[in-house]
Amino acid sequence: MLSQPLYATAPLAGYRQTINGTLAQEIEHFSLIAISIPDGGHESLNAALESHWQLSLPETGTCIRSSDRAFAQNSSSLVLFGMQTDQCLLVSTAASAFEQDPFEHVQQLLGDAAYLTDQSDSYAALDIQGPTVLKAMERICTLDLETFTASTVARTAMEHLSVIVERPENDRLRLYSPRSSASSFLHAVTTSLALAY
Amino acid sequence: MNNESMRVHDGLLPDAAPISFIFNERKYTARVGDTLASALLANGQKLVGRSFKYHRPRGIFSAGPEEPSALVELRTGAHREPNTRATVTEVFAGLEASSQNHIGPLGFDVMAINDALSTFLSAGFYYKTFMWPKAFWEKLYEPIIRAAAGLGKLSVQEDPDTYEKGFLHTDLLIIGAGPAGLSAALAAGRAGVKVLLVDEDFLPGGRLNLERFDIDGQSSAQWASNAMAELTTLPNVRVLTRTTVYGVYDHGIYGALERVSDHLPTGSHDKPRQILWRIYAKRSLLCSGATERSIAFGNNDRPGIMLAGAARAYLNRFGVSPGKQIAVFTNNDDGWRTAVDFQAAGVEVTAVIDTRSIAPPVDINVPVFMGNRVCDTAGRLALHSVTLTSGETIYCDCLAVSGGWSPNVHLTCHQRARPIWDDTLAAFVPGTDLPAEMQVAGAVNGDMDLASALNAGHQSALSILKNTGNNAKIPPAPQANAESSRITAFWQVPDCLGRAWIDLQNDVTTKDLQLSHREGFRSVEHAKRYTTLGMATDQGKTSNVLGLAVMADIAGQTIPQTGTTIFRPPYTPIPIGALAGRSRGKHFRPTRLPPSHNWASTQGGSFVEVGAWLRAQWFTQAGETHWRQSVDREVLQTRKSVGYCDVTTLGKIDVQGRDAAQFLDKVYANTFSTLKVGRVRYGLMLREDGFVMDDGTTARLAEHHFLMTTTTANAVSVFRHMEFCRQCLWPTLDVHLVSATEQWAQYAIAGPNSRRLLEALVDEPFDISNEGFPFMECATLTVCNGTPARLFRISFSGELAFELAVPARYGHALMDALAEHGKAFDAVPYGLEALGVMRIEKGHAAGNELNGQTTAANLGLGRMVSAAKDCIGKTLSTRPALNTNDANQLVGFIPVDSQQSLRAGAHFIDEGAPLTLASDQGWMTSVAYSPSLQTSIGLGFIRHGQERMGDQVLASSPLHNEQIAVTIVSPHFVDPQGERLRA
Amino acid sequence: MRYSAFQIFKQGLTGNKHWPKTWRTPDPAQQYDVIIVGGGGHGLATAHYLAKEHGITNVAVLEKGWLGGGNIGRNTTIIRSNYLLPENEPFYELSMKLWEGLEQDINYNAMVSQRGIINLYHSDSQRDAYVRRGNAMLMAGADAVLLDREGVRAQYPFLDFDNARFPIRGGLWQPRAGTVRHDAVAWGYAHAADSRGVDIIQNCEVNGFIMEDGKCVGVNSTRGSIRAKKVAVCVAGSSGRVMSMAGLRLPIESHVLQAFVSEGLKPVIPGVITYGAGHFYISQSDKGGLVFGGDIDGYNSYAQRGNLPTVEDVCEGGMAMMPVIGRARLLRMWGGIMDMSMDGSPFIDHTSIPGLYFNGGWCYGGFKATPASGWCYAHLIATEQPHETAKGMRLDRFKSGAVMDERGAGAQPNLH
Amino acid sequence: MLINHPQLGPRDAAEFVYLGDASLMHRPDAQSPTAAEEFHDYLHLRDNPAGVHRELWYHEQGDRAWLIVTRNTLTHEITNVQMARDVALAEQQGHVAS
Repeated sequence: MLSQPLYATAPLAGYRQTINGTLAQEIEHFSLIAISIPDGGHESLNAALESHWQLSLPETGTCIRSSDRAFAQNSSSLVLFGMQTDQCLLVSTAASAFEQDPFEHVQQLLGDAAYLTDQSDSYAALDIQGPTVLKAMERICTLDLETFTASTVARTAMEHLSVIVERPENDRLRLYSPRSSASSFLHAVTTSLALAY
Repeated sequence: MNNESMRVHDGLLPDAAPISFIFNERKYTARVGDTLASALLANGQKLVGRSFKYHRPRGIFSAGPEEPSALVELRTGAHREPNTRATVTEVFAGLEASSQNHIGPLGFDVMAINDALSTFLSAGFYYKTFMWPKAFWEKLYEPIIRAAAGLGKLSVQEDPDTYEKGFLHTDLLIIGAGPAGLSAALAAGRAGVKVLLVDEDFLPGGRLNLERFDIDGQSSAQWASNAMAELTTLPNVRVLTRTTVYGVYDHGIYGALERVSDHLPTGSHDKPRQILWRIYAKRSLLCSGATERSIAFGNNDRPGIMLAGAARAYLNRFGVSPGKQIAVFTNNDDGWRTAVDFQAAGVEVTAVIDTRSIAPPVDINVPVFMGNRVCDTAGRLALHSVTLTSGETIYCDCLAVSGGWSPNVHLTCHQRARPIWDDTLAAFVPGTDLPAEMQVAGAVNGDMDLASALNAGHQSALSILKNTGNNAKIPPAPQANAESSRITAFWQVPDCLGRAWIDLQNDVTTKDLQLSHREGFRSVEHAKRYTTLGMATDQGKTSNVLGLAVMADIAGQTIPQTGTTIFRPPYTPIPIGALAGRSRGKHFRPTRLPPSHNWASTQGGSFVEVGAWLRAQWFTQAGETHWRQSVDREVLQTRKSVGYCDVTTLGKIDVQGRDAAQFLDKVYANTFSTLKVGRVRYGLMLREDGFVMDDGTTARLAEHHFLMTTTTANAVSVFRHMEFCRQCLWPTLDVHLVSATEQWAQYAIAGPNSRRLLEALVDEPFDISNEGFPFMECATLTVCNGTPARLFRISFSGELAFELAVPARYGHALMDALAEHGKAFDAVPYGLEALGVMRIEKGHAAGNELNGQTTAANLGLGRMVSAAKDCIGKTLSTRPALNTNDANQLVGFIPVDSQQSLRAGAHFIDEGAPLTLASDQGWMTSVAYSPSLQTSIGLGFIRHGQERMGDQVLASSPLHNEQIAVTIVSPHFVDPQGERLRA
Repeated sequence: MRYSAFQIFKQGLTGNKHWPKTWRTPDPAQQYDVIIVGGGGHGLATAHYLAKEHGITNVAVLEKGWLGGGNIGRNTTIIRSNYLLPENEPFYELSMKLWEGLEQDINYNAMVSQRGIINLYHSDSQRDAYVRRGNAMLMAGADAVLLDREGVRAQYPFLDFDNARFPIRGGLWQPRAGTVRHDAVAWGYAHAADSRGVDIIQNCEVNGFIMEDGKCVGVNSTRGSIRAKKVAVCVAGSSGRVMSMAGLRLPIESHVLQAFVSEGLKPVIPGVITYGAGHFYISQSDKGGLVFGGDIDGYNSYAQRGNLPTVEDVCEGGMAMMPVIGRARLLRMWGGIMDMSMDGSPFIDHTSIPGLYFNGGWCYGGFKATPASGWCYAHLIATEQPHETAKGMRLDRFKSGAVMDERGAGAQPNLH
Repeated sequence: MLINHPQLGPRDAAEFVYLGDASLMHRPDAQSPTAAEEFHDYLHLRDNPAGVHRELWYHEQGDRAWLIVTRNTLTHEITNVQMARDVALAEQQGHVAS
């Protein structure tokens, strides 16, 4: 018996608000795939990444943005986050970046070169852009975000929450925090934006 | 007196419209820029409070954070803030303050009786009495002492303010914007260094605002103002005023408190009250200045007696004279400046009394008493005269005392470095083992005169530039004259008749120190603790060195021989609310919500905190008035037809790699390398000490891919443990871990109709029949017309059951689909309670049983520890005490009288045995009402449990005066053969 | 001198000029029956009970600094006997009974104040665990009362009952628990032991043990060699350092625990209260300071100071439990070094070296144990047999597996 | 405290979880005839030095790496930080870790 397809629910319900001149909005459509590097498989994985997306494995704490023309139009639409020695995250924020289910697509392309785990539903993602971004985040983030460039990425803790942070542009941050605590995460960020001065 | 009659000139305050404030229900006026202390003095209000022990009248003693005496309750209602120092409180329009620690009016405190009895209330008297009769301590003596002690009152209402925290990073933290700090900040800032300049005052400048000095041809206050103006234009310099660096922590981390809105009227703004900054500084420069101290002489505690520098500060900065007749008592040249400044302002100076024999070359026209001392004072609520050892009486309503200056070395001591005594300065200066990357400059380092302080700040900045390879050309150091600050140490006037105070707040006098010496409390730490010297809200900022000097006198030793005490954080007290920040109320900790939360809240769900999670406990339907009705219905309907429950909170760990199977064999007590792809197995995990750590099921999704589940409570610690095993113990294994807990919405679907319900959801061609998908099988499939999913045939309830997982974004929709398709079977959602009832009915161990004190043998799972391989915990699980014959075993219990309800936490004893530990046989771990069996049932640990089936014991809960006869039964109350779950 | 109200009156009339020393300051003798290494609360209590209960008075207590300068002088002053395990609870209940008669025993007012302690619970499973514990306490002869939410509210109406992230559902109350003026315990035991002839020797650091024929027969110290028939080490916080001089490794790590006190306030908190959903416990001293603490910092340390994350964590727990303290100010914070053992429970035992005894591993619960620790240690030293209530406190219990793990946290000291 | 992560630079110690002495990496061989004794010593006995201590920290709120931190327990000064897995690999492959 066929059912209606299941509908998707965004962790932040499509939040979008301007606070003190800074726009905070949920990134509703993104895919995020954990790529574990098989021991000894660094080179072959690098080769696969290069051939498919002109990407290579980033050092931990850095990110590499695709120079592939398919993605380069939007500079941040395909990024590899170096999260730990043997693991990185392939993040796409362009809804149409992949023709099919992104996880299946990547699995087909990388095959045995990597161990993959889909994390697309594991995070709530928030894009904040505006003049108060850094002032606001200094209330909850122990890292010096002023030193972040477009090729920096970090996982840290904010208000007892795990958060991955990147700075694609000077006045813009993207934050990824676990889906289950999305409402606490949103409260932490928006309170900071509201009280930044 | 009123109407600011003691304001003799403008000082640094603009002559703007006055603002009004209230002290002790009386209205006064003040100027913008006043502190509460300067405003009270401007209005001639000298009596401000009462001391801690003897309730002696107290006035304003200092002009800064070191204030021991002028403590008030600030604001009203829930905003009331006890023990607030008037000397650092900015006046704002409508400020309300009142004095504290007195019974009756401030002028006639009933508790002042203590002063008359002081001879019997000497240091430590309470240790020697109040012991008889025994019961009287708590009932009589202690309540009286407690009521008399304490200072201000809390409102006992929830703190209505908000507090923020923040994190700052800097290359150079400069603490203090006085002469040295400003000079350093200018030099470093102009050279482009990333500087954070922090000052606790609302008007930066420190001493520059209190004196009549010139720098580079300008008044020192004007120079400070110009310097601040320049610094705020530099993009690489950040300035925080009203901010106190209160502590130095490891590796260049500093704590600071910014008072964002303490100077604003209640309700006039939407800012947080304060921000607690954590500052990460590559290096720091401490320019914290120095604090003046007093001299011990008879009755040196009366209102009107204040530090000489403070008197000068009130005059020069605020234009306020603390008295109409000023006398100065000093042992150093700096004290003379007070006389000079007051005379210049046209205030009568009635005497300068100097303990030294030779007067400094100061041009002044007042009576001078060299080699003389003040030995007594008069004036009940305010000073009116002092008596000298030579016999003269000097009339004065303000005695400005200077016993010398003590560098503010506090922050240098926070990592337990000891300051060093400097005889020339008669003061402690910072020791050599400063906190890493900290330098000191200015008065804190003994550079007491202005020229030296300015230069020291500049030179410190230059040395930092040099060390960091910064070659910027910067202008030379600011120039000023070097004033004299010579001192000849003098501590206490001998043979005074009256008591001589050292600690003004805690009422510690020289006699107390004599007594503590006499009784053997001679080390500094003993004397402090015995007399309470330096333990008050000011932490002895003006009294510690004087106390030490007096102790040295008594012992006939030098000060360095006597010792020192070091300082701990915080430099000044920090509100507990600020240290908590936003973490209070509902935001104390993050809340985790499972994917079905919003759905459940529309279905009558009641929620309960489970660790960080909020989970549905049960779903109330119309007509149900008691939670048990809902839970019983959910259990019965699930066992009868089908129910579904969100079990997303269980930890899920993706384990992948060529050696994943081998790895799991090592971390689990049982074997997983033999598990076939597409199958699921229950796993038992031990700690290395052999006790049970966690349990759960693990599925083999592919040859090199396992999905492990953990208990909700241990999800994080198990992941951490496995990373330890992977990285530290077996680094050569190719195995990789990713947490998948958040990725999947996972729902249990249980009951005889669960397969039929799922048939409506799974897409073709998936075969969900018992043959196609037997017990302990798992599969990857799609449901609801294409949604990717995973299906596990596992059962916690004991029924035919499945767990279905879909990506979390579809979790809400899947609940809708289950409800929709479940209608045909009267399917019910069930919550945590029903889940618990069913697992107890089935005899599954959970958190109450897996409490970290349990062995596999206790659970009856001893045989799961594989003999064929090593695993974490195996060797130590063989220790004798973990394998005794009389070990506790997990069994079931039912009450003999089925009307009685069992109680978790009851202890088992044999009938007729005394209710003592010796009779203790074990305890009940979990209980539930079983709607299936229509009786209360329980699980518990009892000695020899397996051998005692059918025995009767008492489940005793003396906490409830309760003893219930219970029968020991199998823990598998429902379907003991496991036929249903394989159906 | 015997202390009393009359003495205070009499001495007061003569200007308090004739009070004698609270204890003597003798030079060390060459030989003692017993040397106690460590002049903290436990060591001084041991000396007192050796003298009073066992008639052994040829005793020296050697203290490297000033007596009472260790953890007895830096704790949150709580006494309680609300333990779970049968190896622990009778011991702590013995301690409670000794506290109850302490002042009359030592003629010193240590201000034992039985103000009660409430451990809050916030979930059904916490409640179940407290029922198990409360019943164990009652079966051991201690007192315990299970309170529901309204029972807690009756005593502490100002806790956060309405807006809490982890709502308060009730508490386990031990009415006989309370607080004691901690410094006075050290001074009082010293005063009492001294009056029975025990030599208390301060500024005397032990830097080695004298071994002859495999036995311990004395110590080398900064004040020379001192011989004794028995050497009893009692230096919690420094146990590892001292016992390593005898070549022994211990199931102990040293950790820092911070404690905090606020400015003085008029009475607001009547007893002791502990938060069940975070790390926080609080009481109010007779002087009016709120005395509070939380968890250890969690890393090995001998530095007697901690770091900010723990400070903030403690205050977060405090504000979550009782937001009325937000405007009270933290005045002082300090750190003490804790012997954190592998199961969270202490040791009172022989060592593998004849003549050398060991008392330590008190984690952060040593203060309340002071009287019983002294009592049982004295019993062991005098009779060579462990005291009935301290039989489980053996050094070899990790070998046998007979651990005393109240929290069920396993062999990781910073989790206890 | 700040821990200078070999790959990420200084991070607040609050991001880490502490385990204990780095000797916990040297798990005994269960096949050894004296395994019971060895496991007891390994899990329960500590040098607990007042001074330089090699200890394990887990970067839970970061890259999930276990680190070996060399820290003085008297001063808290940190003099070395290594990736524990690199050290374990080197040790197990017979090399001496630097």
